[in-house]
Amino acid sequence: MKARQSRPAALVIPAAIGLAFLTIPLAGLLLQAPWKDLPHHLLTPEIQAALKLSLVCATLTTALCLTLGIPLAWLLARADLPGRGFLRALVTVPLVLPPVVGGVALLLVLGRRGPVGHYLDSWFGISLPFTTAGVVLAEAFVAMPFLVISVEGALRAADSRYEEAAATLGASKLLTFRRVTLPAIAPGIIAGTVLCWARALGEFGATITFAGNFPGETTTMPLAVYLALETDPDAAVVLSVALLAVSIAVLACLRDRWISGPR
Amino acid sequence: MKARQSRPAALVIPAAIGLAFLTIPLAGLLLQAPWKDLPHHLLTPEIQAALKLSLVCATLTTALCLTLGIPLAWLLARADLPGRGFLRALVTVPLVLPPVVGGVALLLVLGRRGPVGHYLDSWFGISLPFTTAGVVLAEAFVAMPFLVISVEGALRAADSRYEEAAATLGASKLLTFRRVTLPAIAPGIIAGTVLCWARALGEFGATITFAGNFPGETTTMPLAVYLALETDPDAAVVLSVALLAVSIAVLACLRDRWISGPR
Amino acid sequence: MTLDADLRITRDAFALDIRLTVRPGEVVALLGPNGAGKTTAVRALAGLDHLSAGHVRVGDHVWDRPPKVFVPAERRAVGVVFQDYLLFNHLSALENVAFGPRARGVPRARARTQARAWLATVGLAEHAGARPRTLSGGQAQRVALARALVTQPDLLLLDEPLAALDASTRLHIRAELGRHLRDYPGRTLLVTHDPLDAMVLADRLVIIEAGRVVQEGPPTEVARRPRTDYIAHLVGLNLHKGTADGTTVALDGGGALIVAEPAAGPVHVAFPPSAVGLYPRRPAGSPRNTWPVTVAGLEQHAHTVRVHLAGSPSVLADVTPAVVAELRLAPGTQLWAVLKATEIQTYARG
Amino acid sequence: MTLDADLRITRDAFALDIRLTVRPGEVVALLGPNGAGKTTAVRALAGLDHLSAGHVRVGDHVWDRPPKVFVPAERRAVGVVFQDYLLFNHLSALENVAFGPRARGVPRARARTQARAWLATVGLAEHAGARPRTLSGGQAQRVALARALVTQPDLLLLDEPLAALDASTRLHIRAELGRHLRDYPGRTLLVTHDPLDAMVLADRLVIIEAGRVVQEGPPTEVARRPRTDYIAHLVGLNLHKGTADGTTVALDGGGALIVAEPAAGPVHVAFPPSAVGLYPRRPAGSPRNTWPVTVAGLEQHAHTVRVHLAGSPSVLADVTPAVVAELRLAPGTQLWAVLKATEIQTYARG
Amino acid sequence: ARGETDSRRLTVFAAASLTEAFTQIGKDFEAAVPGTKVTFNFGGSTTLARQITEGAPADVFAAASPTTMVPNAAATTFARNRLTIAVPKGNPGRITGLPDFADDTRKIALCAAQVPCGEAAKKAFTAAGVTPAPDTLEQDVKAALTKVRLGEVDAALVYRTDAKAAAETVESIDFPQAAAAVNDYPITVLTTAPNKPDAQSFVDYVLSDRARATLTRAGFEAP
Ligand SMILES: Nc1ncnc2c1ncn2[C@@H]1O[C@H](COP(=O)(O)OP(=O)(O)OP(=O)(O)O)[C@@H](O)[C@H]1O
Ligand SMILES: Nc1ncnc2c1ncn2[C@@H]1O[C@H](COP(=O)(O)OP(=O)(O)OP(=O)(O)O)[C@@H](O)[C@H]1O
Ligand code: MOO
Ligand SMILES: [Mg+2]
Ligand SMILES: [Mg+2]
Repeated sequence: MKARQSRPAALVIPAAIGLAFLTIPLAGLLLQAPWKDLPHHLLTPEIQAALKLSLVCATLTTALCLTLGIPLAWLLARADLPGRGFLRALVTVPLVLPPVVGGVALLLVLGRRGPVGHYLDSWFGISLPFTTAGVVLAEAFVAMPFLVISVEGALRAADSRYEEAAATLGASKLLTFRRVTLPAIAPGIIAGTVLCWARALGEFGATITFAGNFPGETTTMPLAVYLALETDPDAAVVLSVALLAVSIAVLACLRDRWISGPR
Repeated sequence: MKARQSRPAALVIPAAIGLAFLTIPLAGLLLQAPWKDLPHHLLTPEIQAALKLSLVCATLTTALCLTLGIPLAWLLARADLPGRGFLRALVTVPLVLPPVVGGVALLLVLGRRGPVGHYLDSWFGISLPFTTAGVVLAEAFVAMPFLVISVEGALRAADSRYEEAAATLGASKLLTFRRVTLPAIAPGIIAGTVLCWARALGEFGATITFAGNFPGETTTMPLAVYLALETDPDAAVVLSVALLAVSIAVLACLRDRWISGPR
Repeated sequence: MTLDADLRITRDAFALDIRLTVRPGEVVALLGPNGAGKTTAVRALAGLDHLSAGHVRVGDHVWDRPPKVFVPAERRAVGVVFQDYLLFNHLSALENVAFGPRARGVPRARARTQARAWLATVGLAEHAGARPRTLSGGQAQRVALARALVTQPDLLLLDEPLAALDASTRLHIRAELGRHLRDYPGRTLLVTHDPLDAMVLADRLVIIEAGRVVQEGPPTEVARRPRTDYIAHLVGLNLHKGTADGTTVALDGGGALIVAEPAAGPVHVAFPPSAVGLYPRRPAGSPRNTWPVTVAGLEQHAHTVRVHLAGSPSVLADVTPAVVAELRLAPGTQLWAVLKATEIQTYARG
Repeated sequence: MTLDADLRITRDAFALDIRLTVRPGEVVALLGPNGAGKTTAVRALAGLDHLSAGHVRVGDHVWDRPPKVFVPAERRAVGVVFQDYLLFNHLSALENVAFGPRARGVPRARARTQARAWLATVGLAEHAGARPRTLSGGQAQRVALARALVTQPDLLLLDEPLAALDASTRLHIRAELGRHLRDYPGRTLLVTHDPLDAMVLADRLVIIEAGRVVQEGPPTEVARRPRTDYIAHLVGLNLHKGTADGTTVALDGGGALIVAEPAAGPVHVAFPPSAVGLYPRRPAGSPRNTWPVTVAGLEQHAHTVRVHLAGSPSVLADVTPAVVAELRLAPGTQLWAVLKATEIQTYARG
Repeated sequence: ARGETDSRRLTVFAAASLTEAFTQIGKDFEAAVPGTKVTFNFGGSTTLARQITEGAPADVFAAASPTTMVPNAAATTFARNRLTIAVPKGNPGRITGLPDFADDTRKIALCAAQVPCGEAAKKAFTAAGVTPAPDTLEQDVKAALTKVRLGEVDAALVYRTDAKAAAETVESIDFPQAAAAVNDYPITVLTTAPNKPDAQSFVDYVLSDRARATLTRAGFEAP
């Protein structure tokens, strides 16, 4: 049994203000939402397709980001690279870039005329813009830095002497990483995964610019919300709330299953 | 002297792909940018004002988020709250909410007609929307979850036995937090701060909706980019690149000063 | 203001159920094999773990009585040396030691002065600025000791405070710790594996095995009547108080012993029962100490017999069963006890 | 395939500069006061720290020679017990021990079987599923020991492997470790503060102070001619090999000793020089062992004199200067050495 | 926060597509009416309308379509915009007119039906009797145009003003049915305007010949 915790006001008060600040606008939305029209707004097949697409794309994006992002975080935190500070700053580029510009940048490279997209098209017949794969790429571009930076932070905070112990037991860098480092920084990875998934789910600008907006293929919820906002703000509120409800449900369930034990 | 690290291909290859994926689009932008027009685009007082405003607002936002977000992260990670999983998921709301909807939500609550904004206005004569303060609030709403979630991840990964040791030395929860916990999770806080600052710097949708687009007051760089996209797409690329250059410079300098020591 | 604890903690496969009292100024040593529950007891007393049942009380103050009362660690005036030190890695050795006083409101300059003094005491004055990760294991343990001692808490909990120290440092730190504990008005619980630490530093021993107390009492009492072979082996030590003058120690209980290392003033002298030789007639030879004794009792242990001898001083001697037969040892037998000066360890008491 | 290391590491205020060789099958004990550089040497040999200069070589394989060659830890066949254990907190005790074999390519089932066997050896069979945080300090140390031993590395580095163990466990684990090291074809470097561990387990002692070697040699040699008081105090132990039959041990070097605990087969017997009494005439009394010796030499230490005695067996005795005067000790003096059976510790060798 | 003491402040909320023209008109107006300081808030018309409804301190609102105008406003149409076909330079898709938009093999971008340009496009296609096969439905004209500029699509329906602004990289092909889908830009002084007199003179100025010339240069038509 762990000792119960008392909670100092100097921490609880700002925490409560912070929580209120993050959630009260949501309450505003909920109050504003036309609850009786809700089924009407949500039961359209377009919206259900958009919701499903959003969840699928955000999840695929997160998988892609985990695959590439965790090694990248390791490289930044542990490998003794020259110019590491600069590389680390470079990773934050997609964070700072307005998402629409990010979409443009992706088109410049992966579009039909782009240096990479051109070859993808002529050699493999692959065209990424206007496809669901394009949505995943656009979301990954925007969301990956969140994963990389929070995992890197976790790696830096971790006690690297356990990795030394693993090395003396004959474990390669890779095995050490998989079996010692990753489990030790699991909370940081979970945090990064949540950030990545949520950011991908809410991504709008880069998606519409790179992947366009075609119902059933590239119209994710944020795109549907944005367009609804133009003609029917109430519908937009309802859709947003639906998106939120789903994501909160997913996160509340998943995180408590991932995080075993009380601390 | 620490042992030099060899680098396993199974980590380096995905890391390199990830890095390329994040940076090659940037290269595309750089190649595309009309370099000779650059001074012409950047030397306008409007753009300089927007750049300054962006940096100031993002920094103020980060300060606000640190003040409220770190205690909130502590509450979520350490205090034994009922329904913690749900609260934690609630914090991710602004991540998932399309930023424009976030702006709408803020307007609904803090606008002149909103339940909170109304009182602020009539009691204190404070009006937040369409002011620089409004920009900070909009950015904070969008950026705070990044800080909270990565700090919370760091807190969970930290060894809480050091906090126990501090308690036996008579340190209150608050003192322990300040003098033991915070320094131990410094890398996680730095990561969260970087995410928060960068996200605030790049924020567009919530800002333009809640704070409007008043040059010199609420027109941050992403808004200026948006307008430039209307009139002169090349200028938009130039402005984005300028924003990036500044943010990379800031991050590359700051982070290497914050992170002392080789690891 | 006696510490009165009835510690009951149930965990997966392990259950702790011990009763402990420590009076002000008293030092109680908690001994027992690995996994006996010593650290568990320390954590419960410190307020880091909750009791399942029982209570922790200091005088009238109830610190823990499930399910209602629980005073958290930071509001118990305790000082703890943890088995794995738990030094704050981001603070220097000095700042680690100054942490406690600072947390209890001592001004920075005073806290640092106190900390510096304690670091000097444990022989680490020149490592004041070092980070814990750059200290050696023994150095880290000494910093942890200084950190717990500097705050002068009501209840001092020391979990193997000398385990990582090398022999000579240990000697010095043990004496220093002994000096400190003697003047110290609080209650001390000392967990240790080293019988010498326990015998020299403690007023009372509590020996636990598998979560239960198997024996307790003053060191000499426990050494005299060990209930199990484990305890006999653990506390096999003759311990006397006395006053040294050069290499002669006049014992408080009567008699005198010659020791190898000269000392002055109040001391402890300690020697193992195995060091005491028994002769039917007074022998002439190197052993400096030879005095007449009478067998008061005999106790059979696994392979040896512990002989209780009355005399000046009264001592315990371990001999083989063959000796018992040969010298016809029985209560009342008159013998000469012989003890080499070099066998006696001397520790300053004051 | 001798380990040949010239370890030079310079750090802030500390410089290590020692030369070490360990032959296959040899056990070298590294002793020294806290902060002498023992852990630093272990880390450099393990490949966790770079040398500033010098080299580490095993046979023809160069492991480290700055600035060019550096073989990282995972490609050196080493096994390390760390001073603070460094068990993986997310793995069970069993998985911790199985980690090394798994990393070296042993199939899961075999690795677990090996791990289980080692856990049983260190007496933790029933804690196989426990997480390190739920183990006691001594239990954790035993898991760390099992984890390093299970892989049978070419070079075994043990940093205070027995420090957290209680007396009886220590006895058992020391014997177990001794048995293992005897059959073990690799090279072992054992860091310890306990002279008995060093004397019993090591073939050769290397004593360092402040980063430099102050003495090295076989245990008996070092004990015979300690260069400093510190070493004299540290290694003050008579150590003999012999074959036990009940309570009689026939010594390999001639002579026999009576011991308290019966044993059988090859053993070590150890007793401190302070336990040896010297008499001008043969005394009659409890001490089981009495044999004629001749003074071969005398060495003055701080407060005692170490007397080298030739005989069967030849032994060292520590006496006070007063005894030297009284018995007129000088090379050639004929005396009787007396040693109580209960003073002798016996350890199985095989 | 706003409100310098030495000049009268005038706040104009205007659709993003008016950015270039109105910035110029604002400068001219400040010169013509000394002592005024025009502050613009450019953005999506819907956003601006919501901000006004939520109490934003605006004097004048110029929207990109009548439907996005705030309710209860007596608005005047001050400019019109007409659709045109935008194709990448060199017209790689060899687009000749609206019927090509029905070709599935060509990449086509249109505005989503919810935004004004999408509404206009729908009218144009109805008039032409063509069922378009778009690959993407963009959230605004700019987004559609961006895809043309980068050569991602072979054609898009955009406003002439937009095509003009991007003339360096985009060719425009006019088509007859555009007349059926003209978009009106309304302007009004808001009932809640803090500075009504200057607001009225600004609206008057926008309707003047001088301002009309600026609008025409940007590609707008007179109402
Ligand atoms: N958190 C826990 N959960 C379950 N069992 C635990 C936990 N902590 C300790 N134990 C078990 O409780 C028993 C007592 O552990 P404790 O640490 O108190 O022993 P100890 O007497 O301090 O031993 P040592 O001398 O080795 O430090 C051990 O068997 C241990 O495995
Ligand atoms: N990373 C470091 N940076 C600077 N000095 C260090 C570092 N690590 C160790 N030292 C110093 O080097 C010296 C040797 O330390 P080391 O840990 O090797 O001692 P040790 O012989 O293992 O002692 P102990 O018996 O106490 O474990 C110590 O004075 C220590 O403070
Ligand atoms: O451009 Mo955003 O910040 O995804 O709406
Ligand atoms: Mg313990
Ligand atoms: Mg060490």
